[in-house]
Amino acid sequence: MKPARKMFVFLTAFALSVCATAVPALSQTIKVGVVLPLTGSEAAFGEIERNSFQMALDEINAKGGVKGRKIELIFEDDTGKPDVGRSAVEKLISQDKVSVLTGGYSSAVSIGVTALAQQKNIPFLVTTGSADEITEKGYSYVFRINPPASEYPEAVTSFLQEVVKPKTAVILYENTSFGQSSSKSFEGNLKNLGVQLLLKEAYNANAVDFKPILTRVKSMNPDLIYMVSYVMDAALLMRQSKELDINPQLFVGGGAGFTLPEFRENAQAAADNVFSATLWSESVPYPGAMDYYKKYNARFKSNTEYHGTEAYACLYVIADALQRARTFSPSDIRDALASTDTKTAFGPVKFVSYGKKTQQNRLPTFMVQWQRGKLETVWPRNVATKGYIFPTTPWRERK
Amino acid sequence: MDVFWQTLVAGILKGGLYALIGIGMTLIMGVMGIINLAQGQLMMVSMYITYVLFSALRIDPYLSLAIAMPALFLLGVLIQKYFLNPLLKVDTILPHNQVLMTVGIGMVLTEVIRFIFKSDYRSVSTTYSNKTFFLGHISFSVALTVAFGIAVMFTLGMFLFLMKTDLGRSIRATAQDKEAATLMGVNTGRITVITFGLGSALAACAGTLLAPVFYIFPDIGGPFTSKAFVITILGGLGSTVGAIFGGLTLGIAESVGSTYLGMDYENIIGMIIFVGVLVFLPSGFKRLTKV
Amino acid sequence: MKKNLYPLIFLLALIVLPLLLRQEYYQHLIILFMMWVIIGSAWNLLAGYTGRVSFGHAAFFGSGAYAAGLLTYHYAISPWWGMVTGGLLATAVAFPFGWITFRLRGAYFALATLALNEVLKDAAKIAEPLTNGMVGILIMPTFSSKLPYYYIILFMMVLTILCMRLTVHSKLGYYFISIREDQEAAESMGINTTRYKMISLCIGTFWTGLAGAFYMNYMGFIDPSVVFSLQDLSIAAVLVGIVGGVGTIYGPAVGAFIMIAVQEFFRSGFFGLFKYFADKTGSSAFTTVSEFVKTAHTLGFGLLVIFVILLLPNGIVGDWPKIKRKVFRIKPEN
Amino acid sequence: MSFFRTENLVKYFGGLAAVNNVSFEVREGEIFGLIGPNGSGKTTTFNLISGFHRLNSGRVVFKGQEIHRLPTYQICRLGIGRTFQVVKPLGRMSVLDNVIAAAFARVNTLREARDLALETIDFCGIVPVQNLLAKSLPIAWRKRLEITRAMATRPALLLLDETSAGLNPTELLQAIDLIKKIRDNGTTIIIIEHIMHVIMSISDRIHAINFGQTIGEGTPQEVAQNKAVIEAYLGTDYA
Amino acid sequence: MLKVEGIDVYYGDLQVLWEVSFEVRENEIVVLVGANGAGKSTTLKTISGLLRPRKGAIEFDGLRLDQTPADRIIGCGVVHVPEARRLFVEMSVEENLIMGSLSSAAKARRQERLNWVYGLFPRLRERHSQPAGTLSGGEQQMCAIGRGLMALPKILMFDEPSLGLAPILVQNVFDIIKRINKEGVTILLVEQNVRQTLSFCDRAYVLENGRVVLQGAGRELMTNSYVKEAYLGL
Repeated sequence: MKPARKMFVFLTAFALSVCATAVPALSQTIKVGVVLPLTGSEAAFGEIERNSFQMALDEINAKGGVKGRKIELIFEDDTGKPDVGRSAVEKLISQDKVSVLTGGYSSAVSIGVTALAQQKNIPFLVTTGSADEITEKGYSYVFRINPPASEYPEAVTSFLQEVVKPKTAVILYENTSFGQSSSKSFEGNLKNLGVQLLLKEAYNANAVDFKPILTRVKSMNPDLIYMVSYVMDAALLMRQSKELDINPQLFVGGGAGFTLPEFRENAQAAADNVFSATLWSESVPYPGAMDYYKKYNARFKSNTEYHGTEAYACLYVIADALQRARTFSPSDIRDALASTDTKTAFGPVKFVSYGKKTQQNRLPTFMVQWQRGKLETVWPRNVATKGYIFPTTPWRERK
Repeated sequence: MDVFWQTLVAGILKGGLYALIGIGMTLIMGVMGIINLAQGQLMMVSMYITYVLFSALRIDPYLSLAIAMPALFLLGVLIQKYFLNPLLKVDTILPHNQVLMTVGIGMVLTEVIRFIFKSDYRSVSTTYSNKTFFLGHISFSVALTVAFGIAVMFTLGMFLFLMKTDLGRSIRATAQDKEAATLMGVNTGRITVITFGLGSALAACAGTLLAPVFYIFPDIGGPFTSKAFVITILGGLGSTVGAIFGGLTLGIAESVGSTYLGMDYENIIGMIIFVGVLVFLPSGFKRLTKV
Repeated sequence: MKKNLYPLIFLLALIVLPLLLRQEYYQHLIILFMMWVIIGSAWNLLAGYTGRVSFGHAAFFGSGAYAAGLLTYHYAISPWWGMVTGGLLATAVAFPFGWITFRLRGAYFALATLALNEVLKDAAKIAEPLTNGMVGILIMPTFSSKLPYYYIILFMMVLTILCMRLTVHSKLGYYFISIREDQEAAESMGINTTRYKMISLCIGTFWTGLAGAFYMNYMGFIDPSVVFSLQDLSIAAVLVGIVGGVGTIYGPAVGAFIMIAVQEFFRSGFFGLFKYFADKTGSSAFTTVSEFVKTAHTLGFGLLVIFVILLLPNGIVGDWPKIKRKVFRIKPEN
Repeated sequence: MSFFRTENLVKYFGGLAAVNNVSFEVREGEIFGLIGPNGSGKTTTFNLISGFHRLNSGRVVFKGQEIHRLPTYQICRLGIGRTFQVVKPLGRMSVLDNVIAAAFARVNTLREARDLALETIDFCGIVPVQNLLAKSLPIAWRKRLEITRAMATRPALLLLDETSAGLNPTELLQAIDLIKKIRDNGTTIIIIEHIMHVIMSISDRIHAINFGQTIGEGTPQEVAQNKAVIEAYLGTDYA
Repeated sequence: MLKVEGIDVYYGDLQVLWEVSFEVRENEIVVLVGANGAGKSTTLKTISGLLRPRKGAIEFDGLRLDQTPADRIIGCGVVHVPEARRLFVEMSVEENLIMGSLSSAAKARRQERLNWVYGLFPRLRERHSQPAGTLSGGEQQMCAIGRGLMALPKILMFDEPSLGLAPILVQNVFDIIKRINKEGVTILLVEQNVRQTLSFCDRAYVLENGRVVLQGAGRELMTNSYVKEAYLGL
């Protein structure tokens, strides 16, 4: 065969196979599109979320699916880039013809996707993207299960108000969308409490050395150090605080990295007594929380954390909505989602509107504390698993 | 005053590691006249080697220097031999084909590592990762201080090697005048290969020393590549002593900047110094220090 | 006429394509492709024709995107007005920068642009009151359909390519190439090399800024790490040029096509080919292969870059005669 | 008013004087030779005149205007063209395009530049190679291309730097013819040349330098008899 | 001893040497003269392996130099002192000299040779730790010659050693070359200083446009009118 003809045959075969895949299969499944960072720098969390989605899917389908029909998940990789995320969702909507969308890890990707979902009238349940704007645009097809970044510090605020009553504080935050919004809202909270803010400082994620800034913090001798950091930076911050012998009344992490097992592994003893705001840990008093944690551990032989729970809960919320939806058309599913009132491993889910936000799930946040290498829920009192240790023992007096 | 001294110490300790990365880059720049934009990625690979040795075989990072450095030397040799040297003969519109090739190599290294290890953060938590000692009120991280010591050792070693051995002299001679070096019986092709190997090995050394104090992920290479070329330019291209100056300067500038201006200014400061030196002191600090 | 035949056919195809291919997924990919043609061509004018390689084109892309975004964000001015502003702001950034750094030789200019990229990224992060920092800027999209965006970017792309062609075939083009080939000879031929390098930089950055402003309009959201991305924009722009062929009019178009295609091809597991086989045969091997392929899109492009630099140093368009010779003639008939 | 003159040119590189106090005057319409052994500072003098190097002291005056502070491209536009000892063809452009690029110094549209270029190409006799890539030319044609390119900028004064090095005897004769033709066409020429019988035969006057300093000036016959010149070329005990 | 037979040499596509042949016998001083661009330096570069002939052969003591890698040639005793000296300007004088003795045979006798060279050029001993770039022209030439001598040359090739030197220094350099020759080193010299070199060489070849056009004993050529004409255009 001449090379040109060989090429032609190959191309034809290829084109045919592409067409074949493009034709929707005549199955009775309900298609749910999931857009997650499966490659690129955020892939680690994309992976946990995908596993959790898969776990929820298997459970739901094992129980017979929804109204006798099975759910099918179609995962698409957004590689952490907004334009690629958009490609992925375009494909899910126009090629795979999904009836409902979920996923969305980074805020940048989620924001792009929400606009698209709204335009195409496909309901989109945001799993993780935490920028406040996501639910502030009045999009009728966009729902969010996790609280926005600005609400993470709520439990911390009540703890400060009732227990600590600090006079001075320092905020260090990573210069990301999440860090910026949540530190800003915490700054507002401090002002309301009448706490003097000595320093509010951003740093670029993955900085090697925090000592210069921590040295300055030390010289200010604040009562409270509040840090919004991801896990490895969090560990470095605590390690270097210990190295520099900085002794505020308490260290508080603003969620994100401070609750993960890797934080403890890397900070080692420096993790002890550190408080953190959190949305979820396996010890929170929600039915199914611990269950999910154990099942995940058993199935994937690795640890999970709140991102995974968000994903796991998301699919249950969608299944619940599908169960109640009149038909499986996107608009009916939207209506069903809007009237959601269910309980999940991530907490109770109900989409409400308040302030500028619409269709936002409202969840209480908690405070946890590392005590002898274990993460204990310490605040609010009614759900605490252990008493809090306060004030923090100075480094040199610890054994 | 403590704040200042602590800042300075942090800067110097960090600068030691930077110098190590810078020397590797500067050697390559001097001999080949190209900027190796995969320097940070080579360092990243060595961090993963250290990580694997530590987590699988419990080999102490300082011992794994003996494995990571030869391994990266070999990797560097292969890169130079099969990917960079062949480009010398090619005539292209842009004279930067070798530089662009290093970009491609950096990309592939990152992705291969990501393929194997995923994007997860890894760390090498040794018993000394968290240890500190105090001189007065100034704290010194044990691991960073040891790293600084080893960095100084390797820097000195490198310096002596370049000054006192025939191979070292041949490398310098090749950097200054390739043709004359050939006339003196230097196999300059082999020298470029060895130099790239050495440059990679030094990057490996920096990576391995950094592993216990920092953490590891596939994209860590990029930022260090840019630091490496800033250092190289600061030090005056191809000057070993200059690279040490450059490394310390960048380390101190970053520290002082992040203490007194703010941590998010850390990168900007490096870059502005870089452009400033590039424009106003085209031969870097070499001109100021005459070395 | 023959020279223009293929581009015209291609243009016609692009005009009618969205009417035939109703799937917005493909329209989106073509929009991205056309945006990259603009970025690549603009980069190519500076690098391929004038010989000044920029490693920091994201600096200009981002400036353009922010110009459009900030006008809307602060003054509620339509981001479409911001398009022109975007181009102009990018040029305004480029002008003093070029003035200072054009005295640098070869690769050092490239590194200075890279530094500019990083400085602007961090500046956009820090200048929170102005740029909203890392939270980014979100605007409501103007159109709900893809078609308006499609034709706008198509129009812009055609303008860009026309601009490049007119430039290259005029005094400017001759001067740019002279500077690239030998700056001293150019000076001795009466060419004010500094001025013409600046002109090249300004044209190149204007289109890049325009593409940035379009991105703002189209995607509706920007933040510093997205539009000032070293890896995804600056380096990608270089690679688009290299793969397609620097110093050729249509090289960047080919490069852009390949980049978008490779990325999407791998990301979607060869457009679902593997999944199709897996479903047909029920073999899990295909699923496994598919998983590997999906994670390897950047790797794939990286390998392609190495391959091209080693074997086709002038890029696909630049080395097209060589490819034709190798692939179509030397291969024995069987 | 003299056509062109240099006054006490001085140029140091490092501590070394590459050109030291060189003064000469060129009359309109003549061929003025500049000779001296290798490394004596001839090319540096050209670089000073054409603005590639800045003078440490001295003046360069062209048609009554001081030009030593002007940038190279302006000096070209004032009417001083030059060629390079190590030829600098714009390699990836065709010969025609090389010349068109130079012609833009005088005209603005592509059509005019093309016409001007074709005319110059014809004048300088490189029509046979005009469509080849400059980098593919043999040395003789490259040298000729350099002259053509310089001529396309319509210079009143042309600086030729070793146009005949590396040419075979036939090519040499052609080169000499071309140089004479250019002069007859009204362009004044300063020429650096190593092949002595070439420079002796075509120059109206010659200026000799060694170690950056003037060692003699006059007609070819005068210079050939000059003891300092003979010593510089053939060694001390020749004269 | 050294035999160059009909070599054609190109720079890329440009041919610069056409069928160049000549011979250097043991203990001779042979000169290649010719105008700039005649191909003298090219010839030397081809002998020392920096360039490769497309045609022809170069033989040295029965060894085919044109098939020996460039970096091995110095080890065979064929040493090239390049035009414009090409010292390693940022290295000290002594390091430059040491660079001449990289081959194992030369390395074994490094210290001894170093002393010998310093004896030959006391100025170099005075300046041994100074960077070579700071030397004056004459000192640089001595350093370059010294570097060549460190390599235990059997044949030493000089490319325009008088270039840019004041007349008194030129005489000096030629005296040194004669002295080296007396010590048993064969000399191949490329010069444009015709009169002086022709007066002390054994034989000379005249190159013009990449071809050998004339050859003969030095004194003989000195009186040849062709040489005079080629050089002074008389």
